Amino acid sequence: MGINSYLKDALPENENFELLHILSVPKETHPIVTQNISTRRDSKNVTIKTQHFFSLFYHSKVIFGLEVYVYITLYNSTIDSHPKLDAERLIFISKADTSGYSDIRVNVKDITNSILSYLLSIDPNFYLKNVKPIQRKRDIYTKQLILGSTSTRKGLKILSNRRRKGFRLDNEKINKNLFSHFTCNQNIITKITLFTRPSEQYLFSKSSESGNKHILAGSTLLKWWISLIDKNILHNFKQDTKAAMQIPGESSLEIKRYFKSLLYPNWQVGDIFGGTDTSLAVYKIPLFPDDPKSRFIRQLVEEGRILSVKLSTFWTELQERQEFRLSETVSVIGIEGYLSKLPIYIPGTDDIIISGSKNKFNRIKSYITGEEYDTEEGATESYYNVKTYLKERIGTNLILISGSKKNSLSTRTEQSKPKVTILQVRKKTK
Amino acid sequence: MGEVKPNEEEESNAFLQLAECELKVDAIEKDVAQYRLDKMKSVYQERDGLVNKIPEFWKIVLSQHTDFANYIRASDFTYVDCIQDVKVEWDNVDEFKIIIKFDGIKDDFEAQTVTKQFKRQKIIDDTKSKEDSDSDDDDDELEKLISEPVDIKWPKKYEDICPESIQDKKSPEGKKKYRQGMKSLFGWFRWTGLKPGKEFPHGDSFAELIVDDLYPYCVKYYTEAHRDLEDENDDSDSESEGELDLSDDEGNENEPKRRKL
Amino acid sequence: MGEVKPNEEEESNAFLQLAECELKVDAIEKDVAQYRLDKMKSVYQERDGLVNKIPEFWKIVLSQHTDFANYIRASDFTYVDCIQDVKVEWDNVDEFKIIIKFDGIKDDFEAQTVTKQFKRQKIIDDTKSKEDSDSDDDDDELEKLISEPVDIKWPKKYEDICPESIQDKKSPEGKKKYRQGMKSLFGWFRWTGLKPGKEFPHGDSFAELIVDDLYPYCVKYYTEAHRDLEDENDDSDSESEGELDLSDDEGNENEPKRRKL
Repeated sequence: MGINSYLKDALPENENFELLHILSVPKETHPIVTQNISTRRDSKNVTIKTQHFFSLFYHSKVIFGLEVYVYITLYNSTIDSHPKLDAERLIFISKADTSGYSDIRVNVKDITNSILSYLLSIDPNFYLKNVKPIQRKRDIYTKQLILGSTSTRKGLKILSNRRRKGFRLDNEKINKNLFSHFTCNQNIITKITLFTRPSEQYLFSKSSESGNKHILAGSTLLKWWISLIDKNILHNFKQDTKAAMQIPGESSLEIKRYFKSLLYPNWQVGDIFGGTDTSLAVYKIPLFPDDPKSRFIRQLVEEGRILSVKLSTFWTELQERQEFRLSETVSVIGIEGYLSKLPIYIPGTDDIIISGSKNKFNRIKSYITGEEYDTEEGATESYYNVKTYLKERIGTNLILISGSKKNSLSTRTEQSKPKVTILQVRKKTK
Repeated sequence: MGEVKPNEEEESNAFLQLAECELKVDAIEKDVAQYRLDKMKSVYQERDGLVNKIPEFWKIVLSQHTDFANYIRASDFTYVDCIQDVKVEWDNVDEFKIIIKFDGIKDDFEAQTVTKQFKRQKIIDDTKSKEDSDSDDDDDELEKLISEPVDIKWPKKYEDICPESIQDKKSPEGKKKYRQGMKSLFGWFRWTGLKPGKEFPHGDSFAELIVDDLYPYCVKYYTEAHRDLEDENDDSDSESEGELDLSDDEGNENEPKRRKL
Repeated sequence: MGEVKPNEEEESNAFLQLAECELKVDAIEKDVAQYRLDKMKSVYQERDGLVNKIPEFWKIVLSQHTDFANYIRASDFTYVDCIQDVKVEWDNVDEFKIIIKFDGIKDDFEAQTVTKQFKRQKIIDDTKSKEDSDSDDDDDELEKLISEPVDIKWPKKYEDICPESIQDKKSPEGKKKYRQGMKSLFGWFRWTGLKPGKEFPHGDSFAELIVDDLYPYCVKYYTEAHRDLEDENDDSDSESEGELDLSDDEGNENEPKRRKL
């Protein structure tokens, strides 16, 4: 089922919305969790990383945005000899935000959850068909190609040659030599993880200045997210799913109090990355883009303490870091389990815009995130720019979604404004 | 606060003399920039001629450049595609013109060549109040890029946001249209640098982008646009993303050398 | 593939001529760099003298610089703090020396002045296999920075990782110690650029950092170091606004200013 079928049930009946859904080029990357020397040496694991970006529009204005990374890890791949590899999928919810300019009451939690359910329904093999390798081979054939590593002068000579002799890309050869291709089982472990941290805005710069947004405090934000994930477990995951939450600087007892109102019975204090208090943090904590945990790990490397900091110290010190100096409640939420329904959906072009390059992905995204939202014009301009760009430069359009949620349901009026994950980067002023 | 000790005196003087040195450095940098321009002049001219033989050269360069698009509206790309030639001519290091040649679009946009003149000027920072102006006034002199508005014929499609055709500039709707027009590529040609907040946003950086980056490195951008695999266009690989380097700590021999730089 | 049409021929030639232009541009850039060095020479000399009058000038500059620390081991900072003076002297744009004057630490580290000589050289890229070398060989000529190893007396505390005192360089433990030493600031003085993987990592970038950034802009970094300290003391400003940047991911982090500015 396409994204439309998931989202329409979360949006009010008889109302039309538009959705942008872009996907970055899947590419090989380093393991999510740093391996220790011996595992690293023997490991033939492959990690593939892809980024999804969604934004929802109503009345020609952007109202909501969500950024998610999907990682597939293939274990002990001896690639050709094992057609079906054992694998794991990890969904990292990076940011969700509202612009504050919705003319209609929508349930942001339901919207977010629907998109999450949609992502879970995607066949992991979708990300594995054509993967950009970490390093591309240089051989006699690729020397005739213009790649990122080709110098300007060499590039000009190649272009000159092509004008004279003609040239056609050998797509088959390129596909075979310059991309990686994998397959894995559909029934694999799936993890979802996020870091909740209160902030005035995550994706829509200056949106808090309009006065339309309701900024959630740390513990409210945490409750918002954990109840969303809680619902999602019941809906998509099998019974034995592990569900865990860690609040740096908080006692187990305090953390457990958040579980009382939840429906899934097996919530526990901790995280899904394993280890005990005395494990080295570096080999247990995942590295995500723009994530406080990862930043702290990198700082420990710089400080030369990386091989001495244990998990318990890590969590204590994390909470004391300057980025959290307002002593706001932050949390790490994670779940891990098998889906109750096999993910078999392969998104089509009516469902997703696969951007050919990271630059193009960033271009489209920056029409949303590069705008300023202190006035409504920002929300209109970003809509107008994205729509025009898609039409003129990519020859496609936003996805039209007609809401189908009955009015009676929406009287539950929980106008949630999520203040989500990831925290801001302090920029050095030069 | 007590008397000044000899070496404190000396230190204090050293700081003042260092400030003088900085001024000398700035003057040399200007001189070097001028020297560079004089040297480059003939190569740029030769290159302008060659570039003209390559169809769609500028269209490709301007679509390729990641930052260029940040300054204009997405709908402006229709007219960016009309740009047949871009030239920068320097009178000296602080005065230059950008010359843009547009092809036309039937029934919408007239073919034209527009020359916009720029000047870098020392301007006294007038955000400071009078009372705190002291003998250090010269420190507050900022160099600022300014320009003169230049006529350009707007496309028919932009009639509703073209300042000449907005009847009522006072109504909220009129104001909004006016601002939209100012944010377009065409708004930039009216940019002066003297009415911040009311003009094309960041008109100075946009000019500098053309003068310091797009024009000097146009051939590089053209070549990059021809990469055979689209996914090779990825200039965002960043340090905050890479694998941890634990080789120092673990003393591991087959660790790849990759310190995050 | 068919015959070459006249304008294809012309285009093809234009590309070759553009490639020639790039060579000319490179040559001019070298010439400009040399011109700049000649002009700066006396100012740098004057500045070296002034900087010497300011206590702990280089200690502060080197601790301030964010990138400097990326190259060395955290424990090296004990000896970075001993650096009393840093000087760069250019013979020409491709040959220069870095002169570092260390104060001593009693019973650990001897005061000394060390001069390390560098040279930029064209080197044929020998990673390419013989068979695919064709007429385009000139494209593969890379400019590479190389240097000569220079003697420096290591601190006593580093005795276990100092190459001179490691008895058994073949044992796993010996190898590990040797590598750790090579990664320290002292290892850099032995760097040649000719044995990649076995020397101080990124010795070339480290030298370039000193020559192209730290030395030319040392006064700027010194001043910034003092500004930062003030900021730290001034917590009255809420962090909510200005200093926080909502840049969202790796991509945007190092992306240049965009419309949101």
